Amino acid sequence: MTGGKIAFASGMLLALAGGWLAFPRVLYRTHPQPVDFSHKIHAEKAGAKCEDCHAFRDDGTYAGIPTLDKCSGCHAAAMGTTAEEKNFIDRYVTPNREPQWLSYARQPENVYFSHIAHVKLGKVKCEQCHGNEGGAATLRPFAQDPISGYSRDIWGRPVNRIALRTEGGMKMDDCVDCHRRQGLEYSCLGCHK
Amino acid sequence: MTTTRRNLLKFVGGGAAGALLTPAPWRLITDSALWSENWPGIPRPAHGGITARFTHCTLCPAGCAVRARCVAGQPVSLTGVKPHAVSHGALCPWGIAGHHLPYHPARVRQGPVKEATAAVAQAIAQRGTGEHVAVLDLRPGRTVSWTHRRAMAAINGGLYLTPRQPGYSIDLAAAKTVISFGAPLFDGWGTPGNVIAARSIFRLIQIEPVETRTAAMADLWLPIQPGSEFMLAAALAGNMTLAEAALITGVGEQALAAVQEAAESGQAVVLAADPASPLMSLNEKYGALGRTVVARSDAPMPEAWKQAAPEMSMAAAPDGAIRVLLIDESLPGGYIPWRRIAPKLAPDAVVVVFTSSNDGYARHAQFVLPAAVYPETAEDIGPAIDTVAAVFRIAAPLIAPVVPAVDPARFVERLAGLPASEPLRERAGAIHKAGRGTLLDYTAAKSTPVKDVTADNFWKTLSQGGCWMDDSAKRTAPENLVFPAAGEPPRDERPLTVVVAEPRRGGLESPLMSKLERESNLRLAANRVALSPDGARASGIENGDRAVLETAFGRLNVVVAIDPSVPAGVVEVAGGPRMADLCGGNGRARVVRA
Amino acid sequence: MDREFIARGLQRSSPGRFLLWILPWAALLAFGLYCAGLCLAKGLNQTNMDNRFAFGLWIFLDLTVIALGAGAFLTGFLLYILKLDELRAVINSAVVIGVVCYSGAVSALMVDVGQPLRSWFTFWYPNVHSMLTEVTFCISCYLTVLLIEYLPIVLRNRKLRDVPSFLVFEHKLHNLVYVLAGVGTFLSFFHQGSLGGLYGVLRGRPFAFREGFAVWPSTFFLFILSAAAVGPSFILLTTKLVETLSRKRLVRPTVYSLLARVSGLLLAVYVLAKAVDTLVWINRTSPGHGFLASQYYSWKPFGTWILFAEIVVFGMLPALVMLTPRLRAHNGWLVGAAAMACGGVALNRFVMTVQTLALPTLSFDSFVSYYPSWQEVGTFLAVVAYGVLLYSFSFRYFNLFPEERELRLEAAVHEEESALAGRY
Amino acid sequence: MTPRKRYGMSIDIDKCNGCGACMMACAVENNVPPVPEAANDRKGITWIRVYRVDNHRAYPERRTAYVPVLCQQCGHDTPCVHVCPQQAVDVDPETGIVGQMPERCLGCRYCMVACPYHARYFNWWDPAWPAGMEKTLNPNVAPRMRGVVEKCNFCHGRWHAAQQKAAAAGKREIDAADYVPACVEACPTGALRFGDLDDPSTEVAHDAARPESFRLLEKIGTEPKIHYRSQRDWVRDIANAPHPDGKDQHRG
Repeated sequence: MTGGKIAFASGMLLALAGGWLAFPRVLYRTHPQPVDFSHKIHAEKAGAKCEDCHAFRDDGTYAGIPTLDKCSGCHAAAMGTTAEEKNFIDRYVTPNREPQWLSYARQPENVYFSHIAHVKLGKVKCEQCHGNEGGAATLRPFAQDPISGYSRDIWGRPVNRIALRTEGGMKMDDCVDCHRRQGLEYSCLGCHK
Repeated sequence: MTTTRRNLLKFVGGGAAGALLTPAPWRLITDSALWSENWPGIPRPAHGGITARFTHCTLCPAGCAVRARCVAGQPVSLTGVKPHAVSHGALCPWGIAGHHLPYHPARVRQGPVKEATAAVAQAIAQRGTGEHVAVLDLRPGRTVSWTHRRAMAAINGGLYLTPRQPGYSIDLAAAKTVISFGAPLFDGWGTPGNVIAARSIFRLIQIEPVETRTAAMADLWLPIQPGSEFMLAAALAGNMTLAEAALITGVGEQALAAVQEAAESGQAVVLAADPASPLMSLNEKYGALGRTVVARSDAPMPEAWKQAAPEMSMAAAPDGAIRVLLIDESLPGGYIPWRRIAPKLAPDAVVVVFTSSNDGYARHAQFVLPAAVYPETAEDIGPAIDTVAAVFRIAAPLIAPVVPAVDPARFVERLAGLPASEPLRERAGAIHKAGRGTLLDYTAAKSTPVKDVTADNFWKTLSQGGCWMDDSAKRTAPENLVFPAAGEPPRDERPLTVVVAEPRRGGLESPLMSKLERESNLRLAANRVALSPDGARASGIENGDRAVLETAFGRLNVVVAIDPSVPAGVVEVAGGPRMADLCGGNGRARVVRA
Repeated sequence: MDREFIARGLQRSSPGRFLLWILPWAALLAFGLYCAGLCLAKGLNQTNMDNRFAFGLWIFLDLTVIALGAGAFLTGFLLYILKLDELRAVINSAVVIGVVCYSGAVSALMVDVGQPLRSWFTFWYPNVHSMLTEVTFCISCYLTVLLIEYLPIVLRNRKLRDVPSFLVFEHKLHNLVYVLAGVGTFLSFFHQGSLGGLYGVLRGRPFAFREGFAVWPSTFFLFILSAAAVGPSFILLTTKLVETLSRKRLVRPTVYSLLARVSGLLLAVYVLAKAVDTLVWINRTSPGHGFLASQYYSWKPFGTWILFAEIVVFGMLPALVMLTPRLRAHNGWLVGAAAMACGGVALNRFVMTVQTLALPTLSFDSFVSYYPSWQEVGTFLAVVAYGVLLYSFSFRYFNLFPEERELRLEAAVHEEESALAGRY
Repeated sequence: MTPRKRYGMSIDIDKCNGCGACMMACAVENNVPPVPEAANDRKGITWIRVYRVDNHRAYPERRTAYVPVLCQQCGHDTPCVHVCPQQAVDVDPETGIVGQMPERCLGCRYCMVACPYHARYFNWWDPAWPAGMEKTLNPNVAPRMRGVVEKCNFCHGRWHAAQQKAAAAGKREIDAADYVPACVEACPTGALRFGDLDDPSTEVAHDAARPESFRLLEKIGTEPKIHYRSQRDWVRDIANAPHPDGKDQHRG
């Protein structure tokens, strides 16, 4: 009889360990960014603010990650001595090839999100949703859920979906939390398209 | 502990219970639901900056002004330009989805260019005396048409052939009563916006056997016996009593009297489905010539261009004498049935067609060369029947050519040994030199007199989809307006009269037209015909049955719709090249169950 | 091997004969699963449903099958709550029929929805105002209840009894039957009702729309009544069928008589209620929405005959037969009446699902028709084949009819007696 | 906060010549794919569909009118909203627009059964555009997937764009001229008008109050927000329940 209990318990333990420890690790597929860009250096040395590179277009739409010509403006030739910069210039600037940046914050196609409404009308700071990305010295790897295809930043972090405190973020729950607090939650199509 | 089957089962059971207490299964369930948002095959629209660009639609001679909403430079939707003096911001359903054409799956994507060039050159070199080289231009009046004409003038025995042209313009704004013999006023006759804008001014009397869209919008629709239009015209002209006409046409005598009264009350104009129809001669009686039916004016052009071959109708071309026929079908136009062309060809004739569609002359030509489609190329658009003042508007290309297309004008130019030219630019220069008219700049939403614009700016604005419009000149009666007498229709024992209820120009149309033709029944698709309930019953046909439409010239597989609004003895069809080859205008037909 | 699983004292056909019976059904099931697989892999374009006929054969199947499976809850209710002890003879069979009907319906539904991967959304983001939410919750809960009720039947299998813990578990479950019967009745009430409500709430379909009490339209109550009425009839029919096919007596005639009485009584009440409801609908509800009831019946082939058939031919008539002791005692009348009652409910479900959708709502609509595609029919047949198979296996290996053994002994004794009587 | 709107449309049937420009503009705007060859008029997706209606007389007395039918945006007891089991359909209290969330939709099609206007469409096939044509998709509207229901939402992508434009200008309230559905914009005859029904100064509110104005199936009590009008008696009769006579029309 005890044999049976042991078998049951060991099966359970194994599953628990697999589900809690191994699963979150294998769930996400990580990809390195094409260039190890340092937001920190650009903020400190070049004194760049977020909107200097992550700009709005004239029509109010948000341009997202800057294209290569923005980078080439300064980095036509090496400004520093780092290998990463040299690499960037050799591989992208000189051949005029767009780096394939992987966007942490890319929302699903069915999401309508207006940066300008949040920044200009809502006075929301970039950090409130994106975290302190602007102060990071290095680009963390891009983690993607291979089943849904969504970035880890916008879907399912932490994996157990238990958050001890409500934090800024870019998951639907985060959006809904904030909108609900401000009484700005009306309908699905308010934020979906 | 021993490994027994029971223990193994317990182990699995424990595992299952444990797994349920971890996020893994729940996460997999939610993830798979999210996967259904992104599963393969759902395209993602491209994102980017949104801009507006302007052009003119080349799908028909109306040449409506078009505003394209572009995302990262790619047009994603088209609307009219409002306010606009002629097109009034209106677009027809074909025009609204014109930006899909380059991607049409049935588009002609490649062709034997080298072989065609060699075959043409050889045929020209070897042609016998009295054998001709001819260009058939389906959309005469364009600037490239002049290139064709100049090239044919340069080639010995060159002919420039066109479908029958109206040779006049209609000033709808000058009409109080429009008596239309089946002219599809609201369905492709003129410029949609112009017709609609003028609609509140005139009273519309539509005379045709079936209730088309135009008839449905008319103040008075006279359902007439198909083929008896000339009798009604004779009555209006006073050559027949109303009572006699009423008997033949099936239109009540009172209604006829009402038409006569309206026609004679002043400022009436008569329009016909075929702009060269003898019915148009009634306009003389009503004094519409020079008032509503006016001379066509062309935009100025370089003097040198006047050295051009004259326009010739297909009927006038000599029989069996065309050795090389080059058909410019790059823009759909008035399709001439192949049976009218075939007798004109020499026995070993070489026929080359420049087209994007496999539906027209591509079915008959030896060499089918791919042509560019709207909105890939820069070209101008011939005059519409309802524009009175001369216009010059350029369809500015909105996207780079999707397939390696052959430019028919360049092909013909080279053949004639003419130097490569930029005819649009030359003509723009000639217009600017004439110094008349105004330049409409859609981007800046303003119009400027030409004399206040530099030649460079004039060209720049035009090439970005601008439009030049002549000053309104004094209306004059069209010259040399000769309408042929009505001919006797050939005898044909087939029981049904073919009525083209759905005008269709041929050429490619957006795949989204399925919304109107298959996903709803708003428009009659090319492969469908409509019969009256009685007519269908007589042929033993039920709604949706496959059938064969049979005429003196051939057979076509069709699907039958039964429609009580179709009169007995009539089969309603959609126009287009296939139907034109099959029966031309109002032929006789039989519908047999397949 | 096979022998060991068959209960002691029961006679079952040889494995070969059983296999012969199973094979065609298994083939049908395989074909049906292929059809269902096509619908899942390629999408619902495999069906002949369309935007106007958004519900088709499968919804009709679900509604009918769930009505027929109502015998499970009603028998449980009558046996455990109202203590009609004779019904113990059919309770196991009723539970199996219930399991078959409900699991079949749920499987068909999974194929019927366009995005089966999202079916759990109904539980996670339920819209409490939707009748379909009510249906989904109650059906899935009740299916769980049925499976729990089914478990003791399985565990009492001769071979499985060898495992002591199974026996203990089975005993514990058995103590739960009263609770389960109560819960099952409650859940069944709601989902049978909400299946009716499904159509009754459709304000946009005046043919189906009914007024009612609180949030429930009258169809809610009519569906409960009609399902309860035909449940016993269907048990009666299946039992008769199994008796014929297996050439055995399974229950005593008094049980049939009781089932028929219950069925007849409920059917009579239903027919009365339905008649009143129809009158209210024709005279008040429908005209109130601008729809004259007469126009519904002017589209061929749905004439007033369908209303007459539903209420009189397949309602009143079988009810009268089943309530008349003399007719009821006659096997032909009894089976015929039960079959008609079942047919009547199927007809009612057909009218609610198919006629509702076929009728035009806008003045420029046309009357539309619909024929299921072979993929739809195949999936439908898969549910039937699955039901036959599950029931056949249950009948072979589990003791579905507790009286079977006694009846067999009695028959043996009787035979001996008559043999003896013949000798002397 | 911005004042609430009750967006609606007015349709002058007497002006509609049935050209179909609205249907094309709608499909272009909302990324509705063309359907496979196998589709017919009951399996396609046309958020707005122009029906041919007639006066039930025989030729030559027969007369035709064209009636564009889109989601009628029912304002009361909206039939599709309360039947959806998983809240994929809702009414925005700010705009009155009935919204459909394809990503939440299970594809049960109960809402289609509930809708008396047949204005809801199911994706029977995977969406498929001819190769290259996907470049012409509108980024303001997400393409849907197979197995879900979709319908007109008054070009909600345009509402988003108008909001974004207002936000860029630092305003919370959109400019009415910036928010016009594609069908209204495309209608060459001006038969369609769009605006806030609660604002008496708008053309639609004025149109809705005209004596010849009517709504389809008004008696079932769902308060649709599409107001039709016609001067012809027989056309106004289409508001009512169907008559069985003269129903042998197949091209409507």
